[in-house]
Amino acid sequence: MTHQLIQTRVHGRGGQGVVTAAELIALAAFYEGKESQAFPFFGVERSGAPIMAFARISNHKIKTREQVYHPDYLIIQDDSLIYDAGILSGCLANTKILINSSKNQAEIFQEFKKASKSNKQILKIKIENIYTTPATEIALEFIGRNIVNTVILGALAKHGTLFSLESLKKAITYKLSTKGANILQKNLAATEKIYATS
Amino acid sequence: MTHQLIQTRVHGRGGQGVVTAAELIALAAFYEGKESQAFPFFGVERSGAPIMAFARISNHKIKTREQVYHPDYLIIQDDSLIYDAGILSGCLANTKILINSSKNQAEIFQEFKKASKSNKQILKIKIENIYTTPATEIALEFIGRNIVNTVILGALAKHGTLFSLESLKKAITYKLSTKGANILQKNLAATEKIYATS
Amino acid sequence: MRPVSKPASSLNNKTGSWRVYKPETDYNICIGCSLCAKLCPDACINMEAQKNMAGKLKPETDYDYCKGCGLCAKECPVKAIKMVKDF
Amino acid sequence: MRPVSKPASSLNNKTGSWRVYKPETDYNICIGCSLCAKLCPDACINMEAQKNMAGKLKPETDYDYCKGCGLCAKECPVKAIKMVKDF
Amino acid sequence: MINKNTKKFISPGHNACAGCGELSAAQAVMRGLNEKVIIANATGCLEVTTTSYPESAWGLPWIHSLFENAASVASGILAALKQKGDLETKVIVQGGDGGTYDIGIGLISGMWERGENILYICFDTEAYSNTGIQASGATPYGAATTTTPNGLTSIGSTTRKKDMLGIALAHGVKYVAQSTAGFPDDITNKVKKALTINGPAYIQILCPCIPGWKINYDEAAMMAKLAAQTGLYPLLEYLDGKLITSSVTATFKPVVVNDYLKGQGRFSHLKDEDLKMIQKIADENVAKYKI
Amino acid sequence: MINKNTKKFISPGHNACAGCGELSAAQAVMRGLNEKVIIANATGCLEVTTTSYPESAWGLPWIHSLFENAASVASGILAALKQKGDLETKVIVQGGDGGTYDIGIGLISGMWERGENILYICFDTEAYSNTGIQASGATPYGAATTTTPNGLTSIGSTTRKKDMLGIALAHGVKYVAQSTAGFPDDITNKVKKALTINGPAYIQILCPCIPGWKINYDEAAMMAKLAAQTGLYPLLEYLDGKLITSSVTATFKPVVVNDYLKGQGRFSHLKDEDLKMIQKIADENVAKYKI
Amino acid sequence: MKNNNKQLLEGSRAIALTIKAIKPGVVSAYPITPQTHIVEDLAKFKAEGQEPYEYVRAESEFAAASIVLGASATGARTYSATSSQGLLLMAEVIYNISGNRLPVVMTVANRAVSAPINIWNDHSDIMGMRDAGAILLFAENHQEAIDQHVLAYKIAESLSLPVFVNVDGFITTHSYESCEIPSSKLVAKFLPTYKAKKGEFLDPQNPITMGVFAGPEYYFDFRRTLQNDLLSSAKLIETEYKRWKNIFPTDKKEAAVKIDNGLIEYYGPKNPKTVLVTLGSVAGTIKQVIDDNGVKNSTGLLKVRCYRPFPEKAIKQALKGVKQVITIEKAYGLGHEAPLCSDLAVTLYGEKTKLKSHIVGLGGQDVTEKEISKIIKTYETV
Amino acid sequence: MKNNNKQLLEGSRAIALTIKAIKPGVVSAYPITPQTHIVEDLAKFKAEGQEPYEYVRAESEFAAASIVLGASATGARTYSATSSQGLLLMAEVIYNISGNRLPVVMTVANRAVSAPINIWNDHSDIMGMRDAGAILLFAENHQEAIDQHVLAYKIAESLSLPVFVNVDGFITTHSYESCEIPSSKLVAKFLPTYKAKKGEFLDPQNPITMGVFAGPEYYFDFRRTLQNDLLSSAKLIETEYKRWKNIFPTDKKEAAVKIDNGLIEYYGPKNPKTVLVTLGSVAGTIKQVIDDNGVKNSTGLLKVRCYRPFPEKAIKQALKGVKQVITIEKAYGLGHEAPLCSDLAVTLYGEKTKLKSHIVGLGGQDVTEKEISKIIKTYETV
Ligand SMILES: Cc1ncc(C[n+]2csc(CCOP(=O)(O)OP(=O)(O)O)c2C)c(N)n1
Ligand SMILES: Cc1ncc(C[n+]2csc(CCOP(=O)(O)OP(=O)(O)O)c2C)c(N)n1
Ligand code: SF4
Ligand code: SF4
Ligand code: SF4
Ligand code: SF4
Ligand code: SF4
Ligand code: SF4
Ligand SMILES: [Mg+2]
Ligand SMILES: [Mg+2]
Repeated sequence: MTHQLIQTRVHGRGGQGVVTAAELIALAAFYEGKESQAFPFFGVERSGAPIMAFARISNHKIKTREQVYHPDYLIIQDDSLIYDAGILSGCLANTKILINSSKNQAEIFQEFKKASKSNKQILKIKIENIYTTPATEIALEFIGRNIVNTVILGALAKHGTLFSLESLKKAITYKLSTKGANILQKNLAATEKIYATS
Repeated sequence: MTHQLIQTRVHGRGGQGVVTAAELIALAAFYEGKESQAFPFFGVERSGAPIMAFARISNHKIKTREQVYHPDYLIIQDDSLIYDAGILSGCLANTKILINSSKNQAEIFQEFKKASKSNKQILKIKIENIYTTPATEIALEFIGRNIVNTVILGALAKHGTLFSLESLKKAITYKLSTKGANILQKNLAATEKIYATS
Repeated sequence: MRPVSKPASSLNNKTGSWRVYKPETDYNICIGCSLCAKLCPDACINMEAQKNMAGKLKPETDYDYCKGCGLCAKECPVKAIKMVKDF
Repeated sequence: MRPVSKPASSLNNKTGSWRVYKPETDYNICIGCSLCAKLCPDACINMEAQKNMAGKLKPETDYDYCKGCGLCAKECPVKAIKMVKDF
Repeated sequence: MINKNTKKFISPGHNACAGCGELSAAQAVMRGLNEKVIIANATGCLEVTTTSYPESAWGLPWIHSLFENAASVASGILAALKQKGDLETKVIVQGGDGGTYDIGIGLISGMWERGENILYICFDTEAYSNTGIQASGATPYGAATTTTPNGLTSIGSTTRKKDMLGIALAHGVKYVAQSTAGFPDDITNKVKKALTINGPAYIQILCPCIPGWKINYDEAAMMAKLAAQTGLYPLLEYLDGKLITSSVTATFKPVVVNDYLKGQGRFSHLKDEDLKMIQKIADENVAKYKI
Repeated sequence: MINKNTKKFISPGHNACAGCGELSAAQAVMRGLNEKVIIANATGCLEVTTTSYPESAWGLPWIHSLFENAASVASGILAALKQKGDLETKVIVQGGDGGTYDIGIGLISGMWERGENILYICFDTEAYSNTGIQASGATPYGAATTTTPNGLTSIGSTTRKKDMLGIALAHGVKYVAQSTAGFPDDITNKVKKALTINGPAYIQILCPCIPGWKINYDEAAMMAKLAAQTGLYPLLEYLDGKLITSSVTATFKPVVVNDYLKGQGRFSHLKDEDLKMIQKIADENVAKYKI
Repeated sequence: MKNNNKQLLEGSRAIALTIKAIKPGVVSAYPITPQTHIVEDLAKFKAEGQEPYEYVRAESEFAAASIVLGASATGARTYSATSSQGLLLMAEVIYNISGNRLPVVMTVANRAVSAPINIWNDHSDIMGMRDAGAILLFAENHQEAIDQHVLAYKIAESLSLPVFVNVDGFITTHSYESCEIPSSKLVAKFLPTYKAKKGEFLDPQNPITMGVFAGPEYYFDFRRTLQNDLLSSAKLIETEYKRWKNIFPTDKKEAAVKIDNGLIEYYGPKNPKTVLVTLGSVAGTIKQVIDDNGVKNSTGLLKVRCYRPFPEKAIKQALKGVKQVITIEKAYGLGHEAPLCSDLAVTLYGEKTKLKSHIVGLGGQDVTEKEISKIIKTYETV
Repeated sequence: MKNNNKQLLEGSRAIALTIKAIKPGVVSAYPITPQTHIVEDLAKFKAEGQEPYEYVRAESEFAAASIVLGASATGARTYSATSSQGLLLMAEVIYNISGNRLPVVMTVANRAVSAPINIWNDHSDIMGMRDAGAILLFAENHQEAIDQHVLAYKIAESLSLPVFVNVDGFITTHSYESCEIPSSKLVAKFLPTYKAKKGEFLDPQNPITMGVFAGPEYYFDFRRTLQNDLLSSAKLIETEYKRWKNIFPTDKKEAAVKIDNGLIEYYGPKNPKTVLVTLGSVAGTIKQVIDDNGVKNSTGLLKVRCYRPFPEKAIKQALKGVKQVITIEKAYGLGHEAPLCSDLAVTLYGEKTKLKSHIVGLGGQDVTEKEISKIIKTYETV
């Protein structure tokens, strides 16, 4: 078994469940027998402010505690974050980017281009590594609120190699168990839907 | 100039100015150009409880901070203290004892004998080193209150070799300066009286 | 190095990037009452004098800082402010 | 070794040695009202039953502890207690 | 009045939540102040969100030391001003309900006891907002917080709000007032009035907190108005121990508390009997504070 | 009642000053207690003079931790008893005026806010007696202490006593009472009454201090009686916020304050106008506490 | 291969669940980031009616510490948790708890101290309390934190000493990783129900006086006893840890781990030239760097699990013959050398080993593998 | 021969008179034995109308420290004093004062810490605060205390750092000995009227924000600066002390004194075999023993006047070639080695010197000449 370490960074806004998204990633992988780790980067900012969290998955015990500087996966919960200066920090040609947006791959790439110009940064990511998913639409349709943190992971299950839909559903079930059956079902349905349509 | 260190221990009760007595001894000697030091031994006891204080006089700088274990002079402000277990602690054949009492030398020695028997201690002091002085009587007569701490030192000036009456009066004058001229004069008069009659 | 900052230096922190919805004011409806400006937690509505408007003040939103909370819109007595998606 | 003491162990500390004046009660005057016992800060007056005295209590001063403050003497309603020099 | 040229004593660019009721109220407080002021601020949202180095939103001389000692720091400031002969500059303390009702109350009591000319302003979010909505002495009966969660055996907070106004009055504080973030002009006016008092003054302002109360970003002012309208948090002013103004006038028609509670997530678990209990508290207030 | 066979909860052999008013009052408190009691005691004369290792005067389970935290320690004791299912043992806090009015007040406020079934007894010597008579929040106007000495530019303490009873009442303390060391039976009875209360109770007792007040060894009770008789320190009882008993009855004839002040060294420097000020305070009390 | 009892948990949750299994009688704490999640979880468990402990809401850390002091003096098993400013505010109470020999257990979510105020991790808070008379354990990860909390109660109650378990704020308290929580039944096997000894707690049946005043004739003896008991507790920590891990084995021993007991862990090659010595979570990052260095690596890691008492004997032995020792520390000793380095100077005094300190990660600055590598390289070339 | 400006004064009075001569703007303190006499004297001076300082009665040490913090932040020269429990209660504020770089000067009348409670002298109180970021000076006697208070303000205000002068409770504060108080005029020559720098204090003319929140990107820098400033303050302490003693010479230099500067004093023979290292008043008793030993004596005394920053360079140099160093300390390092000994282990690390600690005088136990002699003898025969 070769040493395989996959690092993910999740970007979102305070109040959108960014840390939960990272936790779910780690949890889904954990259910598949992998070693995993998730942790937040906390600032002083509050509800509405951009924040991020990290997840690591490996087939070895994860010992390091440093933050994720070169993510294999970048998850963006809200396309308005594209203009945030730090969003692509450490992203390389092979970084896969999953973004909640009703725009398509090409449009998003254009946005990134614009943003990196205005931030005076060099754009290293590749257009073919961008995946867009309309998580907000689906969340509104299925859950009735713009809570995309579980939903967007359905697309990750599809596009990524981190975990299966089943493991994700198991993770969501565990995490939302205290919220009542109704909320849980809606979330699972939304996740399945996004998986199916991604 | 040979190294000469004279150590004094004052016994009295909380509220009777024991520490002031030690201070006055040091101060009177200080006025004579000697080096001196005074300090209390504080316990948790309150007004009425037996307490003590120390003074050292020397013609050299006094460096040590240890308590006085073998006093050259022992001053007892109140003859009811004779039965206190620790009162003669460290007193040797050459220790001079000055005690406020209306009793005489022989009577006091008898009391000490009785006390040391009941405390199961060996009596090392010599009768000829006991000086009694009726400080309470004189204090009541001159000051109107049973405050003997200044008064008794008049007898010390007479019997001891620590300081002169003049230096003592200077020390008392300094110490009582904030108490008003009246109180000061009464104290000085009492001190002179005791000096004269000792 | 002392833990001391210059006054009003938070102006360097453009919190407009937090916004998801954006308040848009319809000046035809607005009566210039200043309530929105008084309530805005981010002090980013300025009531500006307008020419030829007989002292009627015009609320100008500073989008560099507006976080898009919608408080102004909710409290405007004449509903002159609308929140619109900002991207 | 713990900073813990046994109850009522202060009885080892005979504060009677503090005394300069000593309270002496004239039982002929005393009416057994207990006030002295109630006020004594050192709890060293005990009101004891007396034989053939129809329940009249007798204040007994415990000189092992009495500090000679004179509070009992001062407050005794019938001035049954006198403070005398104790040596 | 508020325009591009106004000197804002709290500038934009701070990091408080979008729609924060505490910052909204603080802006109203600032409009009551002038430049001859020094502020000592306790730890809490108002402090953390405004002073992230190297940036600060403050336009007045301002200091934060600790969570619990703002009152004493203010006493020190006042002493230093006095000693310099500056009798003009007003010293102001700002603290949250946690810093005021709980951890700071001992030092506030000391400050009041010294009878110093200091204005204390309490921003009452009814919880420790800054650390994630734990219960404070100001948390009302029935509110769920992270340390008084509702659950099988718990209705949330089981204690009522500490009567800080009463405590201030018992300390002989000269001017004691209460307002809410729904009434910015009322806040500003009370602050202005307090500046004219020579001696201890205390103003307490109810500040709805977005994540704390579980309300929408745009609801702080609405909730703060309802709090006064139900009688749970009336607008009040005491001078020298006497109630001189109150929103509970002879003609006051209270809104039922449910209208206030139902929109707040922190109360969403309450049952009818709990609502009745809270209505009783409101009714008691109405009786107590009627003018 | 007090005899050789009585279990004394404070035994002889402690080290308090001869004639101490605080210990005299404490003995009266003890006579109100029974054996199902645990005491948490703040630092101060009552503690220092009774617990010099290896000896202790206490006959009840008793703990001293710090100067300022006795109230919280009591909360912990209560929680432990509750958890063990012991609902019978009463928890009592004892503190001096310094530990109560000043350094401990924050923690007392917390205890009261929790509404716990704890009886707090304040032994008010009107100064920090244990450390040599410095001023506390309970030091009355005009009293000389070592930190508020009289002098060319000073009449001694310039602040009035903090209104601790008022503060307790503002906290909703169920039973609030006041007594003085001149009335041992009154103290004992109030303590007994307080034991029957289920909830917070507060009793404050004026305790003349020999070196603190500069009085003779035998004058503690006399001074304590005069304090009540002048109206400066009336005997009071509040239940659920209502004054139920008071020594200031309709027929109360106050002694003039000078009769009380003149025998005390701490007031010996006062001038006529100062005496008038103190008389005014007494008069205000008489008006306030008349029943 | 996989341990099926493992769960992926937030560090705070893992600690809260462990405390629940330990069954304290009285819990009291005051919220402060990053300790909050632990006490919020305990409040939640209580609100759900699951737990019989008393949960006392304190109005400050000073009160919280005093409340557990009072409860402990009344014979209850107690728990508290704090951080940074909260720990400093408790200072006077902490000295009092140890002096009164009360077995209070507390979690410290380590965080920087003010001013300037900063909510992130370093060890300045606990280092300021290292002389306060409490036993101090440091956990690298969730599993260690879990084990150390169980151990803490065992030691505390055996020796009547407070024990504080240190976990890195955010890094440990707010991160998710897999770990195993012992059942309360298993815990009970190791840690019997707490019963304070007769005559040593507040008890109407046995009315002792606690917290006495001790004059110069007695005070020194109390302190000497405390110091001796602290120093000799190292032995008990070692044996009890071993016992516990026999009852509750969770992870396979890795090859790189050459020493693994309650006091220290050594990770690395057999005869290292250089050893980094550290406390807490940064050990993980160092291990990663050692792993990545592969065979050419001549650097080892000594992780100090028990910092007070400082396990002189164990450390001296582990570092025998090592050429250089570098401490990786998260606190300055303001005005002199850093604490861990000072402790090692005492321990290695007279040895030939070179000794240096490196301060890292203050106020939450991320400690990267690169930074560690760089430190190692600097010394490899010496 | 005799210095005619000398007075016989109680230590507390000597300190209070010195503070008066220094002319602080704001004084605030809370009474605690054995600090009380100092602040009572300052209250007395004020009541007599002699002094223009504001005297603020605090309701706790936490408040007192916060009051001088606030006053200092407003540009006033401030003074406070405390002891033992009071110092511990101030802990959080003290860290805040140093972090905020405020030149607060405080006297600490060193006393044992509770539990058990004890009001007498040892150094456990200040040792618990040795990492709090304040400069710590220790005085042997009244004259040193006087000089160090003047020096303290000079250093504090030059470097924006708090300075605490430590005097032994009772032994120094309550004893009477001869000493000289500098006039306020003389003090002013050395210590100019304090004027806080523009933009560094609370000032309506220049409305800065103090006590900010610093994230991980900034916090470390603040700490690093603080540590560097503390370490480099040793140099200034040395030069300013020299300047001051030139302006204000009080005592003839004794022959036995071979080194005498603001950081340390060495007393004893030229090439000692053994050196005792200590802090505070016990140095006097040790000197007495050395004197009494006469010519046969091969033991010297190194008195550390400035304990934080720890003057590594000066001490290393003074102890060069010494065979054995014994610290005489009044505090345990609970759970490990005593503080002064640990500091010396760092300082002498790599040297051949033997190092041992002796704890004496805890809780006011009298340190006798006999005890010191015995310690010396033990090592003389090694
Ligand atoms: C001694 C101490 N304990 C705890 C904290 C953590 N803390 C900082 S702010 C805060 C709560 C603030 O609540 P509040 O005063 O109500 O202000 P808000 O944030 O709600 O405005 C807490 C618990 C701290 N900084 N210091
Ligand atoms: C934190 C702290 N500060 C100061 C002290 C010193 N101290 C002990 S008792 C006391 C005064 C006690 O006064 P009070 O509470 O009125 O009790 P009293 O002695 O008058 O009965 C003081 C200042 C202390 N022990 N702890
Ligand atoms: S949306 Fe909110 S932040 Fe923006 S202007 Fe309106 S009130 Fe201010
Ligand atoms: S609240 Fe509405 S009407 Fe008033 S100024 Fe603002 S936009 Fe105009
Ligand atoms: S007070 Fe007087 S009358 Fe009453 S019992 Fe005592 S001695 Fe007898
Ligand atoms: S003199 Fe004082 S101590 Fe003695 S019995 Fe009377 S009241 Fe008690
Ligand atoms: S948590 Fe509440 S009080 Fe704090 S900034 Fe957000 S809304 Fe405002
Ligand atoms: S100082 Fe006062 S309170 Fe303390 S023991 Fe003496 S008389 Fe009693
Ligand atoms: Mg709040
Ligand atoms: Mg008192």
